[in-house]
Parts: sequence; C-alpha cells; structure tokens
Amino acid sequence: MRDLIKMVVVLTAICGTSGLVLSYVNEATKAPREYQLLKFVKGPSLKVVLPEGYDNDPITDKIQVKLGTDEKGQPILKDVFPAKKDGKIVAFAYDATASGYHGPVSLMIGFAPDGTLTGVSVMTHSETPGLGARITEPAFTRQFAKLKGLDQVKLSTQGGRIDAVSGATISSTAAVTAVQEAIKLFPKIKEEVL
Amino acid sequence: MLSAILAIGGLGFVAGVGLAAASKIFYVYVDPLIVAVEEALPGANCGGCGFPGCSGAAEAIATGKAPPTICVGGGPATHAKVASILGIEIKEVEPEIARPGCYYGPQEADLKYIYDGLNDCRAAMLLGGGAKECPVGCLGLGSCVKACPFGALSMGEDGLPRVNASLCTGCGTCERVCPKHIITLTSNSRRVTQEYTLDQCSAPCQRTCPAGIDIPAYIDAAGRGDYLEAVRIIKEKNPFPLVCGRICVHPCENECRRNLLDEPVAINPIKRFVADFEMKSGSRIPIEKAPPTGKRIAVIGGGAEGLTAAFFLARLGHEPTVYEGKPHLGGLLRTIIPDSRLPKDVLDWEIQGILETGVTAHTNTKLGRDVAIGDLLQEGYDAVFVATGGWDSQMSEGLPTEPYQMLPGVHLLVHLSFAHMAGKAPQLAGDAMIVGCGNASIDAAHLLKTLGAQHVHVVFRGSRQESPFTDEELQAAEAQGITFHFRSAITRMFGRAGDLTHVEVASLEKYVPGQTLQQLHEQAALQHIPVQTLVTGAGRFPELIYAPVYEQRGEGDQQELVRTDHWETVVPYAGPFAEEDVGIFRPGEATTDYKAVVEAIGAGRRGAASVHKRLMGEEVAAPPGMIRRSTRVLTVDTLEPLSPQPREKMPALSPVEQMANPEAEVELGFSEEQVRREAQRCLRCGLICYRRPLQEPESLAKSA
Amino acid sequence: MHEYWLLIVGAVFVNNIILARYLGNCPFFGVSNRMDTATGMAMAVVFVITLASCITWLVEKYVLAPFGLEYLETIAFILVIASLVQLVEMFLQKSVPALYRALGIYLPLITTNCAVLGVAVLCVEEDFNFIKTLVFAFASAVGYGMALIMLTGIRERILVAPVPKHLQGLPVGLISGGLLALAFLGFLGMV
Amino acid sequence: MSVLSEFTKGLWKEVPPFRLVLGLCPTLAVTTAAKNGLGMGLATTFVLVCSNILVSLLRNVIPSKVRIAGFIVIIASFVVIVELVMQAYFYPLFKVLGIFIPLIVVNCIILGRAEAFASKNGLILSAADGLGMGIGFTMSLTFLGAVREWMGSGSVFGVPLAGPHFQPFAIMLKPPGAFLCLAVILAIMNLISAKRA
Repeated sequence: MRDLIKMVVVLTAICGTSGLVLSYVNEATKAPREYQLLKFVKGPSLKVVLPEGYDNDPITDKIQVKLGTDEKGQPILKDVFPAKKDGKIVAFAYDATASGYHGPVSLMIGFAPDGTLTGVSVMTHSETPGLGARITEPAFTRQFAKLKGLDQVKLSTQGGRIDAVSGATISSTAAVTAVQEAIKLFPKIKEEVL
Repeated sequence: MLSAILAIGGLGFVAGVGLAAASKIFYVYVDPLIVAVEEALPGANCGGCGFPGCSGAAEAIATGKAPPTICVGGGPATHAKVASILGIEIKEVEPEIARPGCYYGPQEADLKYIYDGLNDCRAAMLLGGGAKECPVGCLGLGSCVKACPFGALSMGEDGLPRVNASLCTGCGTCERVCPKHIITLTSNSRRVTQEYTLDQCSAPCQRTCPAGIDIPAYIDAAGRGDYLEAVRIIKEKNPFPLVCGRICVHPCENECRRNLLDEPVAINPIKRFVADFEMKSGSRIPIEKAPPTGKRIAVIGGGAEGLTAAFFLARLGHEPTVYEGKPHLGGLLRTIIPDSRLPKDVLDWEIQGILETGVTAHTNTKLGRDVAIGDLLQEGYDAVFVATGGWDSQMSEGLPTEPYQMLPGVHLLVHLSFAHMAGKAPQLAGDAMIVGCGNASIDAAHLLKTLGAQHVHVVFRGSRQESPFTDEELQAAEAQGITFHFRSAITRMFGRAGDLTHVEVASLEKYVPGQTLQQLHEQAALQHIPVQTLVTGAGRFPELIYAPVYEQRGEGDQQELVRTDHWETVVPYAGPFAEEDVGIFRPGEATTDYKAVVEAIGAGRRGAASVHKRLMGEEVAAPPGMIRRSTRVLTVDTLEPLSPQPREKMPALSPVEQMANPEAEVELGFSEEQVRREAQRCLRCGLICYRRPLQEPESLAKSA
Repeated sequence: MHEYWLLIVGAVFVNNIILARYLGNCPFFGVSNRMDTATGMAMAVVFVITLASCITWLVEKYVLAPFGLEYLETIAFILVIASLVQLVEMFLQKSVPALYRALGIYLPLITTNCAVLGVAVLCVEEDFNFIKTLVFAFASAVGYGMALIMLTGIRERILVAPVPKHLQGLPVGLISGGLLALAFLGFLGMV
Repeated sequence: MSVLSEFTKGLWKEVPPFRLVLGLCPTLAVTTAAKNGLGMGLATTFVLVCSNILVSLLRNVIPSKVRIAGFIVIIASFVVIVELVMQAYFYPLFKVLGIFIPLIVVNCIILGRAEAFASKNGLILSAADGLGMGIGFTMSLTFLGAVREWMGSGSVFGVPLAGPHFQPFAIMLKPPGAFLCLAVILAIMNLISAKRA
C-alpha cells in the first residue's frame, strides 16, 4: 500500500510541478506569441492590402474594437491594423470571413479612411485547388482595389464590378460576401479608430 | 496558473490512482523468479535453447523444466547470473563452436550447373541438391551467415563461411538453417567421439586410418608451420603420435590419392616430425577437456588400448583409473617393440603425457588376482572398461595352470583345458555356455560337464548347416544335455557382484549387417539364459564395459534411481572395420587381435566413446551413416594433370652404423624443410575435391 | 455519410499516416521483419490509437479547453496515452490472457509510437467531433497496419534476394518503404 | 566511462538516426530543408539534455511502476516549453515543424536515453550523453536536410547551389525521397564502417 501511495504522490507532484512551470512559461511567452501569430498569419496579407508608404508596424499598433457583446455578455473584439505615416492613420485593415465551398474563407480587407478599398487578400481557405482556390490569385483580388461601397462590390452577374473566377462561383461569392461584411462594419470601426 | 496546476496535477493524480488501482485489480501473479531470470537472459530471442524466445526460456528455467545453462547465446556469464538468481550452483557446460565442414568453395569445386537464382542455400538446394557435384559440399550462398544472430559468421573470399570464434556462442542457428548440414557445432567432446559419416566431407586417408585421424587437416597445419596445431589435431583421435609416428603401419598411405600420380604423401613421417617437435620443445600442448562429470571409470589394462581409452575418458570429463598387471604401463609397446624402432624414453614421454591429462594408473594390479570387477563396481566406479589386450599379451604371461577368473564367470577355453590337464581346474556349478569354440564345441561341452556343469548351451554365429557337426552328433549331444543355439549371438551378460547370473542371446535370423543392437532387439526375440559360466574359444577377452544396474524405487514424484549390486555388460560399438556390429564376440574385430597399435588405439577411443554414451544415457551405437569398410563412398579414380613431385626420403642410419649401435633408433625423422616440402605434396583431398590448378571459367563452360 | 467515407479513404490511403505523414516510423522499420510480429503490432496499434484518440478528445474537450489550457495538450495527452497503454496491458493480462499473449509484448513499444500521439493531436487540430475522431483514428490506424503489413511482405521477400552488401538490412528496407510511399503518392488528389 | 567518451560516442559511433535508427519520424518528416533539420535538431537537443539532467537527478525518487509515466511527463514539460518559446520567437520554423514539435516527446531517442542511460547514471555523465546524442542528432538532421534541399530545391540553407539549369527533383521533398535518401546515407555509412574495419 505504501508503494501505491508513493506512486500516486510522486506522479501527482511531478505533474503539478510541471503544470506550475508551464503555466509560468505560458504567461511569459504569451505576448510575443500573439504578436508572432498575427505577424505571420496576417502580416503578409496586411502588406498586400495596405497602401505603400506607411512607417509604423500595424501589428504592434493594432487597435481592438468592441463590436458588441455575445449572448454570454462577453465583448466581441475585432483587431484592426492601422497603417500610419508620421503618426497619422492613412489606412487600416481588418479581416472578415464567409462560408465557401469547403469551409470558411477568411480575407483581410484594407480601407482608406474614406472607405475606399485599398486591397483584399485571402488569408485562409480550403477551396478546391485549381478551381475555388484561384480566388487567392491577384487576378481576382486585384479587382477589389479602389472600389467603394456595397454597390460596386458585387459580382458582375449581379450588377457589381467583380468578375467571378470561372467555374468557382461559390468561392467567389464567399470572397465577395466577406468583403461586403467588412464594408458593413466600416462605419462603426471608422468611428472607433479615427 | 492555478487551473494549469490543478489540471495537470489532477491528470497525474488520476493516472497515478488509476495505475495503482489497476495494479491491484488486475494483479496477475508472475513468479518474480521468472521476471528476474528473463532480465538476466540476453533477449536476443535466438531460439538456440529450443524455447520460443527468452521469455519462454526464462519460464522453463524458473520452473525447473530447463537447466540454468540452456541459454547458449549468453554463455557462462549469463549462466552464472541465472544460477545465482536461482540460488544454485551450475555445472560447467562445454563450449561449442560452429565449424564449416567444407574446404572447397564453389569456384574451386566441380559444378553440375551454374546457379543463378535466389541468393539462399535452401532455395539452391531445391535444384537437384545444389550446384556442386559433391553431395556434401557447401553451396556458398551464406544462409548461415544471414541466420547467425550474433554476427559471428562471414563469407570468405573463397565462398565458404568463416567463423569468428570470439563471437560464436554455439547457439546452433547456423546448423539448423544449413540445408546440407555442412556447418555443424563442434566441441572437444564431439570431436573426440566423432566417426566419419556419409554426410560429411572426408578424404580417403582419414577414412582408412583405424584411429580416424583428420589427416588432411594436420598436414595442412604442418605445411603452415603450425606444428603444435598439427599435434592438437592428431591428439583428438590418437594420444600416441610419437609412437605411431614411428611404428604405424600407415594404411592411410596406401589409399593416398597421390598414388594415382606418383607416390603417397609421407603421412606418417610428418606425424612423427610434429610429435617430435612437441617433445623437443620440452613442454606439452594443453589438452582440451570437457567439464568434470564426476564419473569414475576403471580401465583394465595399461596397454595402448587401455591408455587410449583412459586418455579420451579424461578428455570427456570423467575420472579414469588404469589397472595394469605388470610393473610398467605400455603393454606390448614396451615388451615387444625393439628400442631401435621405438626408444623407451620416447614411449615414457608419451605415456607421461597421457597420465598428465588426468589419468590415474595402478601398476602391478592384475584383474582376477589383485582386483575383481565386482569389487570395483562395489567401490563406486560408474563403469569398468576391459581392455586386456590380444592373445599375445595373454601368452606373454605364460599359460596359467591355476586359472584365475578375470571376468566374472568367463573362462578362455585354452586356459581351462590346460588347468584341467594339470588337475587344477575349478569345480563348476549350475549351467554353462560355450561360444566361438567351432569344431571343439562338443568336446568342450563334455569337458564342462566333467567339471560339474549341469546343462551346457552352445552358441553358434552360423546356421545349423554351416556347423561342422552331423545331425547324429547334434542329436547325441542334445540327449546329453547340450543345447545348441544356431545363428545366434551373445549380446549381454548379467551378474551380481562377482558372479555371472545369466546371458542374453539374440537370434540373428533376421539380422542385416550394419544394424544396431537396438534394431536387432526390435525384430528378434531375446532369450535370457541363466548360466554361471561362459567359456570362449577365443584367445583373448573381448572389450567390454561393465556397468552397474540402477533400479527405480518409490512412487510418483518420489521416484529415484538407486544403484544396486547387479551389473550388466555393454559392448562398445564396433569401428568401421568390424564385419558385424552386434554381439560380444563378433567376427572381424573382437575375436581377432589388433595387428597394429593404431587399431588398438582406434578401439580404445571407441571404447571410451561407448562408455561416455552409456554414462550419458545414450544408446551405445555407431553414429548413423558411419562409413564402414563395405560402404561405397563417392571418390575420384583419376586425377587431373598435376606435376609429379618425388616423396621425401626418410633419413636413416646406415647398416654399418646400425651394427655399431644396435640400440640406436634407425629412422631419424624428417627435417623441417622436408616436412614443409612434403606437406605441399598433400592434395588436401575432400570427398571428390582436391588441390589442383584453378580452372578458368572458359574451360569450365567447355567441360560443362 | 459521404463525409465519413472521404475521411476514411483520406486517412487510409491519401494521407497514410506512415507513408504520407511520416508518423510511427521507428516501429514501422523495427518490426517489419517478420509477418507474425507485424500482424501483432498492427492489431495492437489499431486498438490503442482508436482508444487513445477518443480519450484524449474527451480530455481536450472537457478538461483543457474550458480552462484555456490548450497549450498543455502535449503533456496531458502523452500522460493519458502512457497510462492508458499500461492500463490496457494490465487489463488484458488479467482478463483476456489470450489476447495479451498475442498483442501484449507490443504494447510497451506503442507508448513511444509517435503515431498514437500524432493522431490524437491531429484530431484536436482538425477540430473533429467525437464520431469523426473515432472514425478518423480507426481509419488512420488501419492505414498504419496496412502499410506495416505491406512492407513486411516486401521485406520478407527481399530477405532471400541478392542485395548489395552495404544495402542489406535497414537501407533496403528504407528503399522498399520509399517505393511504397511513391506508390501511395498516386492517391494524391483522390479526396 | 569518461565524460568525453560519453559525449563523443553520440557523434559517430552511436549517432542516433543513422546508427541507432531511432527517432526516424522527425528525421524523415522535417528534413525538407537544412534549416528545418537544424531547428528540429536543436529543439530535440535542448529537450534531451534537460530531460537527461532532470531524470538523472530524480532517478532515485521515482518508483519503478510509474517510471515511464514520470519520465514522459518530465520530457513533455520540456517539449511544451520548447513549443511555447519557439512559437514566441521562431514562428516560421514553428509553423514548418508543426505537429512534430509535440512529437519530440515520443522521439524514441529521448525516452530511450532517459531509460537506458540517465536513469542509471549521474548528472554529469547524463548531461554529456544527452549533449553528445543531441549534437549527433542535429548534425544528422541538418545533413539529411541539406542533401534533400540541395536535390529537391537546388539550394542549401536557402542559398542556391545548383546552377541555373538545375531541374529540382521534386520527389526528394516528398516522403519517398526522404526514405530513399536516408537509405543511401545508411548504405554509405555501412560502406565507410566496412572500409575502416
């Protein structure tokens, strides 16, 4: 019996100690980890969608915007990445998501302060390679630049100015829907950011 | 932070409690001994022990079903560890090592076809038994090398496996995978008890050697200049290389394949040189011995045969004691061979060497006068081996008129009749038996009746038609209480203490020469005839092993073997030169004498091997497939062109020198250069291979 | 249903856990010398992977995730797997001795088989639900067993083939594994 | 049994993935580029040394029945530390090594050394053993990564080395290439050993 108790005690002690040490390490690395995550997941897209010529790091300067509360009362936060020149915001970007053919399609959308799109980039998706996946190609995303407002950001079949990727209407629609969602949020975010 | 500690600590706690509980709930009793033993085993799972892996072996060892030494892979260190776990002492186990038994690789041997299939001997074997002409040749595809779990084997340049002795553990895996049984385990015990069989490579000379020396191997060693290795090889079959090197009749040289070309290799002079080399070096090579068995054996007779038997019994781990009636050991070697052929100091050095291997000798102790077989067994000897020698050694003592009984109840007819003429014959009681008296059988039977025997049995090896007696004579004799057993042989004698009680007689009607005693037993009824006296017409006593009879006492688990004062005789298995192999008095060997010392040496070694088999509980029989004189063996009768090379001449004293010093040794022995040259003449024969110029592939293709 | 078929075909063939994901290679080459050991190992792996993935899924869902302790996934999972394997070993030895004799000796080897932890982590990363976890783990393990048995079949035949000396043993085993992986590359894009 | 010999045996005589054939999964999976191999090797070395030290210190405290579980927890803790640190400061590498970082915990080399060496030897020897084995492992992974990167993408550590007309063997970056490449390296090591002996 003594053996068995020792067994339990030693194992619990090792595990507990390990939990203590790890939670400390977790806390200590939390900030840099989050920074790295944003930098490498969103960084490349940010570079594409924000206009050239800003002099800050949009990730360090990110602004958290409260969009409302969920059913549990927890605030819904959105990261907004501002591009600044000489301390003045020249553009900012945030992400938006819509359902595609095989799952969520997530985009980073950049705005000029007046609401004009500065660029759009697909961050994550799981569309069919060669078909839906072609929404990531510049030929498709380039079309969004300089557009403004929900009227312009529509598929050409619905009277908008975006040509869908041929054979991938659903994926294209998802991308467009996500951008539209972002545009809908723009006024509220602009208010908070600027 | 707290949640992390709680979560992981909690998981650890649950896991710990779970394991602790499980180890209680699902507790299965495993003998801690088994666990401990298994940990001590090497874990190679080689299967050399015959159990399914090390865990199986551990269980068998811990439960006493197997000895702690069964792990051949681990060797003595493991045995000691296992034994110390079990808390018992271990008996040392004789080390074994794999030995390839083929000397000519596929490039050098005659081939039936070019094999280009799966790289595995077992696959090659399926194609007409492999590519080699020779039925017992190594196929050289290295199945054994791949199978070796200890990496002790490698393939040589010549296409034959090489054994790294330091890595070989004697597990026997190679032996089991070799489809031709070429690579075998060998130990000192296996080598000294070996006979040449049909499934191994042997040269004509070694098959002809009555002692069975591996002649090509020792000549090869001598040719390399490794003279002591040559001596070691010779002494695995013959403890008398100095003697044989001088006086052997060397039948081997008659069969030497070089006879087909020029003259035979000087096999015997080479032996003499290497033996002299050892003697002149002043020290003796160490003789390999099996671990002690604790068995004591009395050897009766200190001549060449008795000393040989004692030497090999000592090498097999037993404790032999030689009883010699005369003041000196050596028998006829000392009494009838002149100094000019065999100097006494050479003989003494040789005999001293035999004694030093662990042989005790009592001289001036004569069987029947100073010591009796019954008493020796009573004293605790585990066997008595009788090697009293030929008729000439009996005669050299003069004809005894007061016959003392050497073997219990056994008399030589010649002694008995001389004693009777002198009026000093013993009074006989009970029934008697006569064997091997030929024409004199009926007269001898009458003599026995005169001496007091009640009923007399006469055993004939031949049939009734072959007997020299007419039907009337036989009928008359039978009417007088004489019973004839035709076509029969005496296979065993039984007795108690100093008395013969009965004799086992087997009918040979269905006997086929070459069969063993056991096979005979299976097909013929055995008669046990109670007799107190056995008379033989032979001039000598046969070689016999007297062994105590054990009785099983107690019941169930309490059974134990208890030694009684009863004994039985065991006949050593006959060598290759006997015509028949069953019966105490068998033609061709026991009833004649050894014409040469080398034959006595062979019989002595086979006697030792027979005693060993008896003591180890094995059947006393020649190994299956032993090559006998009548066996047809694959050989070659022509040699490919080889350059003749004259045989070296033996340097000898001139007749003038001989006259001047009659005691001096006449033959002087080869010089070292002569030995080296002569050894080069040896063709290092195998069954059909021999050393010859390498064939070019083209000519091989042409000849195919 | 269609979804599950895709999951199964994907796990067994397209993303075969050994040949495409490189998980569990040590035992893959270690025990692929003899068919009977390979079969035993394959069965044991199927059993343990399926069970372990389900339990680690529960641990993740009900112990780690509610407290935001996902970063302790590795340590929690391996602790669960190690204890589980040991528990299963004890359980089999007591309750199903026949099965224990057949699979038992492979169980300790499985603790350090990265396929077990690997599949558990994959299930959590892919955010499968419980049923999907069960199906995916089972299918992955079957894929593992299949690859192991196939390689064993190849290696048993190679044993008697004339292989250049320095390639004998593991190198030629690796080459066989490589060719097998090359063949499995053909399934790419099937799902 | 000197510290030096414990250290150096891991460098050639018992160099882990090639000689002991342990830890094959990361060896094959992450060596698509020399840099990845180096990163994986260093991460493994860190865990190996730390766990060897801790196991060696705790070897008399842990009861034998929970030995494996205890060792694994120790190893896993260091792995999680590596995981977190790598995520914080070497994100791209973290992304590439992916699932194989948590799998360091079941790398047979680490548990094997803990079981076979650290649980029986003192602190200094265990640390030397861990460091030697770790460096050997790192060298092997880097080498394999360099070879595969050179053949598969024409560069080593990202530096183009194959000339402008080089057609990369894409297969070298895929699983079959990993197996074949390791096979050839093992064969060459056999050859070298045979030549030396």
